[in-house]
Amino acid sequence: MTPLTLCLLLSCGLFSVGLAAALTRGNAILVLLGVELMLNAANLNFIAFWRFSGGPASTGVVFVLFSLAVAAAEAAVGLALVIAVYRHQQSIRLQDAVRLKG
Amino acid sequence: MILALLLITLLILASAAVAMVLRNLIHSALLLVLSWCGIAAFYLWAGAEFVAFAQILVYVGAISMVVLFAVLLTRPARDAELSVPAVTVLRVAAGLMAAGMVASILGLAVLTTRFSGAATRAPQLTVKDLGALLAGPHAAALLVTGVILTVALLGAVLIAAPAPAPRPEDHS
Amino acid sequence: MLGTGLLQGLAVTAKNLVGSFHDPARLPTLEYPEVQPQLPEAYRNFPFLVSESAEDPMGTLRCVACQICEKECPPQCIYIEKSKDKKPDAAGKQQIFPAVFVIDTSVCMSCQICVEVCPFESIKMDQVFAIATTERFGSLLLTREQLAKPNSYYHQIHPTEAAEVDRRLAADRQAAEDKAKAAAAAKSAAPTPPAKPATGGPAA
Amino acid sequence: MTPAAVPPDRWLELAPLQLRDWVTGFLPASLQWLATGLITIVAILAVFGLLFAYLTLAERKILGRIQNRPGPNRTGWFGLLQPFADGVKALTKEDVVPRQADPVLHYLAPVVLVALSLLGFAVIPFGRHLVAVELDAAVLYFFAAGAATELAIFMAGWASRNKYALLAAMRALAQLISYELPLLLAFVPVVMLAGTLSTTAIVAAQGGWTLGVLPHWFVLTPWGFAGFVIFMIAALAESNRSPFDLPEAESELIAGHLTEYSGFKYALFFMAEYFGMCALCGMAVTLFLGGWQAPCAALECIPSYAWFGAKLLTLLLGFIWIRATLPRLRMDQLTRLAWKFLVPLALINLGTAAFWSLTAGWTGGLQLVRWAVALALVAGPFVLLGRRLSRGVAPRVYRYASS
Repeated sequence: MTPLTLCLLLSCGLFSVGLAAALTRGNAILVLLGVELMLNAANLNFIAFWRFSGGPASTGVVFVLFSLAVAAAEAAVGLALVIAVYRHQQSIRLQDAVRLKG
Repeated sequence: MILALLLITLLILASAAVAMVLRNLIHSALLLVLSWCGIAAFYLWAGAEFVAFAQILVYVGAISMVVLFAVLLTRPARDAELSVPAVTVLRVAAGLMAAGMVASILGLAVLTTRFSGAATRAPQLTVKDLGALLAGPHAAALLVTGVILTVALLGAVLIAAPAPAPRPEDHS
Repeated sequence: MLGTGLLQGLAVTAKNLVGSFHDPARLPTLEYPEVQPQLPEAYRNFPFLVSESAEDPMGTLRCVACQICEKECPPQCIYIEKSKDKKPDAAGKQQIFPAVFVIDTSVCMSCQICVEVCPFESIKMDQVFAIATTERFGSLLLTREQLAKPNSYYHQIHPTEAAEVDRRLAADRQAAEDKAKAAAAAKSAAPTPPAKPATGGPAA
Repeated sequence: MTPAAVPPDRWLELAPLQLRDWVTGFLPASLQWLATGLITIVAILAVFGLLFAYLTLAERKILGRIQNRPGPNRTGWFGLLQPFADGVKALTKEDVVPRQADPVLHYLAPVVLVALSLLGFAVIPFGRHLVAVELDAAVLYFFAAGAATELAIFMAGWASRNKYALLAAMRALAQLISYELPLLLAFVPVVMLAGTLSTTAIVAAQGGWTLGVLPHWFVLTPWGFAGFVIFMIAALAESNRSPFDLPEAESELIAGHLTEYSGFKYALFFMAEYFGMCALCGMAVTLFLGGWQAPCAALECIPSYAWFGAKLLTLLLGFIWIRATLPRLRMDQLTRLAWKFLVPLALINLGTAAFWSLTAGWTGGLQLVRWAVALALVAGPFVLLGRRLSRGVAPRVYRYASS
């Protein structure tokens, strides 16, 4: 197995863990964290291909930097949403957030 | 080299998986921080120094703080947690099956693909090169990212800011 | 402008820091066990018993075991047992004396009420504050022997007050002597006792 | 590390390196890299451990003098053995862990905190040839390592299962998030002007003197001075020092996140606080005060690490002085200061630095214009934002304590 394959398997595993968490857990914060993990898995791929492609292009690194910024924005907005939902429902379980009107 | 990669893989996957299973949110958040640190270690391993430090700064320094803050601000009421049954078995099974299928498809795809030109040496990328790239060809994207971050920050403040105090008749 | 107040504050503390090296007013700390503090005259903490002479403190205690202080003491830290016999006091009069006089300084709250109520000026406030001991009970229970201190010591620690007390005692003694003399003179002048007043006398 | 580039009379400059090479010379060549690394680590630990010990003593002495008392002076000559007495006391005290506490996190918090606060020392150039690790992105590494310390404080507060500790943890999070931003924004101009993230290169960029007396330190430029002040204020907050010591505000929160810690764990927290302070001050010296550069050409004969030490000690004493002077802020004042004052100032400072960088070619009379514009760009926002910040706050009237 080449290192590249191992890297890709790592990112694939991380993505699945994040996906499983996002699908099974009822807690909004954990779902958000699962989504973050999936984002991270994508970043891992970028870096792995940049490292092992052997080409001069550094687009992978640049893309990961942008992705980090977007992940930060996503976390900020997502957690703000969680707090807003909590204020209405007194709960952060996604099953409880069923009313459209707060 | 491959041993270090294996260790990092183990660290990332184990801490992420355990974090996603734990009931205690604080524990999961802290374990996820460990996982993020592992990812930073992977970047270091791959030679992307700058990205690794940025990852730590953004994830460990900022996102984990916000997550912990959100956890502390949203303590579930005791009775609510007890009365509503936890996630149903069916749901868990369906979620795990979906994730497993995704994992197997991706894994099969990775294992069956032949990648060309496996470089043995990490490409050299200094911070200066990176800066030139960001300010040169990717300047537009950088600006857009800045705008997104600003808008996200303002939006987050707006969403999370407490609504104006309810009128007395709203209280039941 | 913002920040000027901060700079002023920093200047004040810097002055203290530098001043503490050359200005005694900015470093008033005493190196206590080596340098004993100059206590102000009015400083007082625990009571002691005044005796007339330093040589025979037990024989010349002013205390007559009247037990007023024992009764008045708010935390009840004084314990007195009267003597069975009598001893002449400073004026030569036969008086009862305290066979046991104990003050529990772990209970005493230094209120000075015992001093206020004592009719014989025999209990006064001391200035010894270093009374720490290595055990909890016995050493803090001061007995008659530990409490007794001569009048000269009283003069030493509270000179103004002691002089006033002495003056008062002397005046009392003088008055008593004058009265005794007058009584003696009256006795010698008129051998027959004066007639009882017609009104106000107790019915015998 | 090129010893050949230094004249032979500068043996003091090279003495630490030669000592290290002499020690590693006894080992086989295959182990020398390991020994070199270990010696570097041990040297940093020893120097800063000792500095920590005597900094606590100096702090107590200076606080005492400022409060008109002599401070500890009984243990040893002038109290010089006091830190060791304290250490023995901390080691021999009972370690109490609350029954309700989260045992793992409660144990991990001080360990993680000390470990993280030591990481920053790796990239600080202590002298011309004394830097543990030369990294291309050293400044970023330093702040990434520093950012993680907040987590340890949170762990301590949360794991104690104590309401005061939890409040302290939340305060610590809010405070550290707020002040991370001005801290990072304050050093960006330096990176812009020096054109590098490497600490050695930043120090090298501040080398040289005008007329042999005026050093080219960044603090002596308008934007550098503003950046330095913002950086130091944010560093005070980041290291939880008074007047920003809200997480351990004794008067309201007992001891904040330290409430449930005793004995050696408490000492570790203390150590981490001082290590963090030393690291941040060292970074401030590196970024703004010219690192190990001597203040004028004539004084270059003194070895560079002595200059670094002198500057570091000056900043640390400044921290102590500030602690002795300023009262603690309230939580809303703290966050308002960060978000409404320091962050805008730091952003404007970026513009000032850009202007300075663009006008680098101006000479003669234009140089005066350059200075005037840059000073106005620094002072104007400061006055205006300061007026906004202190709006509604009347000057305090001392009715009974007027001098």
